[in-house]
Amino acid sequence: MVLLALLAVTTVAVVRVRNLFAVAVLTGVYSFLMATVLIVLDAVDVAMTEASVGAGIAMVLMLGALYLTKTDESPPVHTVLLPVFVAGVTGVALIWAMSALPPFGAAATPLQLAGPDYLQRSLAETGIPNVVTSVLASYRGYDTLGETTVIFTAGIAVLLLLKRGPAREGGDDDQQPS
Amino acid sequence: MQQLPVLQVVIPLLGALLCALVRRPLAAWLVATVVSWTVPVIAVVLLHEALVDGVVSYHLGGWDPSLGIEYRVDVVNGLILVIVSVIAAVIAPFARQSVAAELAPERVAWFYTMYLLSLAGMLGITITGDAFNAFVFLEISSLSSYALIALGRDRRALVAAYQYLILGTIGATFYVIGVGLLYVMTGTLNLGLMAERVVAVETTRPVIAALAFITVGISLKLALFPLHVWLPNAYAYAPSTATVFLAATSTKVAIYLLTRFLFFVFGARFVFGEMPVTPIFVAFSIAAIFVAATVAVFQSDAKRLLAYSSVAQIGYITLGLALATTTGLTGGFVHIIAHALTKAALFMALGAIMFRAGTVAIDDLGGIGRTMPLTVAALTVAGLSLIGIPGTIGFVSKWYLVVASFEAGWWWLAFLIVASSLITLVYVGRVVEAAWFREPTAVALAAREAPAAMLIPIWLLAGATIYLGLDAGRAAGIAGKVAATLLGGPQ
Amino acid sequence: MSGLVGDLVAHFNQWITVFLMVSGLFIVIARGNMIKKLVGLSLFQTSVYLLYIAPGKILGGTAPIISPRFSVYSNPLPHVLILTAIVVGVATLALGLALVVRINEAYGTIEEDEIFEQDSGR
Amino acid sequence: MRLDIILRVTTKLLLPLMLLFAAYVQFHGDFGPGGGFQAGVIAGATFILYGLIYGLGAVMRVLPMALVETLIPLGVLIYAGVGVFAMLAGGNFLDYTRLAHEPAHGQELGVFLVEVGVFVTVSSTMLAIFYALAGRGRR
Repeated sequence: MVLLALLAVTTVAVVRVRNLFAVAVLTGVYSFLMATVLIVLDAVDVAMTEASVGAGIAMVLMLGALYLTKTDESPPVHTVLLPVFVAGVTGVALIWAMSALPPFGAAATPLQLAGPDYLQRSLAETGIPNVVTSVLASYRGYDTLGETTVIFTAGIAVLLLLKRGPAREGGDDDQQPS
Repeated sequence: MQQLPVLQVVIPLLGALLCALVRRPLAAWLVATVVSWTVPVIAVVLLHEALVDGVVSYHLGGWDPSLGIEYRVDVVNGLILVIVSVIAAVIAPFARQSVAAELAPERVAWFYTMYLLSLAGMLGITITGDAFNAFVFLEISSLSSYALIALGRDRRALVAAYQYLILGTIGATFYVIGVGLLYVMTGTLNLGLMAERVVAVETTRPVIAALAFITVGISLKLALFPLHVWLPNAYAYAPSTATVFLAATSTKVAIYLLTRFLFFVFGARFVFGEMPVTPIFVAFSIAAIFVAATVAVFQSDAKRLLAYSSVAQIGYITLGLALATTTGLTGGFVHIIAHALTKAALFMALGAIMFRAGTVAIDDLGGIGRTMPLTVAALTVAGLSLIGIPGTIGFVSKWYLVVASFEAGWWWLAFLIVASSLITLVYVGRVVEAAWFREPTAVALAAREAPAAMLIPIWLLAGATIYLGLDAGRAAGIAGKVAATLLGGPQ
Repeated sequence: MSGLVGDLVAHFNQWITVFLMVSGLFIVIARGNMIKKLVGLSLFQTSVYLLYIAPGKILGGTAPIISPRFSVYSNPLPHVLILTAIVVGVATLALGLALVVRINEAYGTIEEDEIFEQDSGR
Repeated sequence: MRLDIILRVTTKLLLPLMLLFAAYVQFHGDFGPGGGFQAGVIAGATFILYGLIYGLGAVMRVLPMALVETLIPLGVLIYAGVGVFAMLAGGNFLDYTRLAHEPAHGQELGVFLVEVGVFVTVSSTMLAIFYALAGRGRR
């Protein structure tokens, strides 16, 4: 609970702070807190990934991008009415929906009962005790192929955008009139 | 040939990998072409099997659908598979010269990688029977689309890609929230099982919220007015080949996914009978048709004009879905076919003009019909189909929509549909008038007729809009089967 | 844990999750700085993880790694889904940041308002 | 930074340990938390650290850009290749039970191979993005 409260505090800080380096560091803090929460929720694999991705890759990427751009955010000029409205409606809808979900931690929910019984069959069918691994790589292995493809897509896309070609690239100096 | 469903997606995926490995522009194009010509064959066979057997199911990894991921083809997504892959096949010959002219050579191979990934993603969304797998492939197609758009020559392409990325990701996250709520309530991600189990809990608040989140999320992807703001710039500044492909296919796939959830998972009775979905969708669709079409009239760039027109045309499709009757759905699905063919032809013709004239600003195109008569003629034919002139497929779909409006007792809706065609006439007329009847500009005089590799695809599409318009029963027949399947509920 | 505490945790949990989502969404829509928007986007995506993971938890259960010492495990499937979601999230972030770097080179700024001004001014 | 002897020596000591840890995470994923993705991230981070301390040129000599660009699709190809191989062996796509005589062995082998594929793609993608960002320079 303390962790969740800290998460909320970090989020408020991210909203308010304008220095983008500070924001990058705060997102790292956020990821570590999130990872700890995930461990409490028994999601050790997810926690490990969130820590390495959120506090590792994401932060390196952000700092790299900040190095290439600028680090301070201008004060907002628009009215905040529309964003508050959209975010508010989303929030109310979620609270409304989630308060009717089965209680936290219960064992007799549709998700636990009607869900696939990976826990019983994993060891016999795949010989892998870490059920997360067996579901990830085998039962839902096709999702993971898709996930790897997403990484591949992002990697090639970033290279397409950022790699300096031998020739002068055309992307940023076209003089087409509007 | 039980492996066909998975080959439908894995072949473009392997093609994308191959393109990234060979790195030569010509070789990459060859790979893309071979793939693009293979997938429609598979799609047609699958659609045929679905028509004969009802449902083709494929268990990935050999696991039962309750454990693993299932590919599931019925008439509805079979038709979408055919549309997407046929468009891809027609684009392939067009792409070589257009891409070579608009991109630096060292980027060409990666362009085809992205193009094939986008294709694989869209086919994956369409064919899958698993809610989360659909998300994964949605992201594959989205990420590659952002990259394709960012490759446009104008620097505004970058901003357009960024905006699309932000809104597209919000949409995808909404979708994930909705699927998460459904998953917690039903304990499954398989769409078929979800549909069976959701009936028992359909009046609970998480399920209603899931309906809202999934609808809003996918509506962002399909650019339903007023969630369309990313679309015009994205289509206007992307490379021509990317625009043709995305405009003809990506919104259709999103519409399919929405249809799958509304009619199949939640069920038409619940969605349209007990939730206020029909009035909301009708209102937004009408707004899309009129506002976007009016904005289109005032565009100076022909590509941007057509992009706004796309927003309006999507309105007709969602209108057909919102009516939720056999006639309305038939109209909606015929319009999916019509719009895919028509818009592909139009954007391809503009791509050819871009290739020869280097611009698509309407003022520069004055009199270009004299130097590029065949291209502009195809543009005109496709434009007629966009308006909905009798004898084109655009007429068939609007006819069904009008009839469906009368059936629902909404004569005013029928009137609005007819009236909206007049606005379409105005904006199509602007381009056509400039191209045929104005004094040729210097740009127009310097242009030459497009090469055969571009003309043949353009005319294939333009011809198809006429053929399917004259033989009206063909498209309407299959769309009618789709409508019957959708309203029949889960099988 | 007693039922009462569990109940409290349940609601507190949900309030925080929703608060995180809403803040993220707010940043994306309200802010004009392109990097800040991406940060908001990843906060929004990250908060969804809790929506999936929390319902999979069984009180008194343990991580889903089969071992003779335990008998109750939390549901592994949400974990798998969220692993995929994390990867998708970071892939989106990488592509978004690459776009921002290019936009900064082309426009000299990453504030949306200034970019729109430049484009309409031409 | 280039002259900072402490950083350079510490890094040199850390690098093999980090790679070892990546290997542990990769191969121990069946029994504890971890797997190809996490291991790929660690390995990618290792090379990035090397690049940060010893300069871009040093790490590019070990892993040139062209190699990294080939490795990105190669990882996915390994993954999809396992699927295709299972198909050729008469099963469905990604049906690992066909990979060995005993179904459970096939599963273990299949999971191992696809995790290798994930590792290759993840680590090389991280490195490629690092190269692209570092090669860009501030304008």
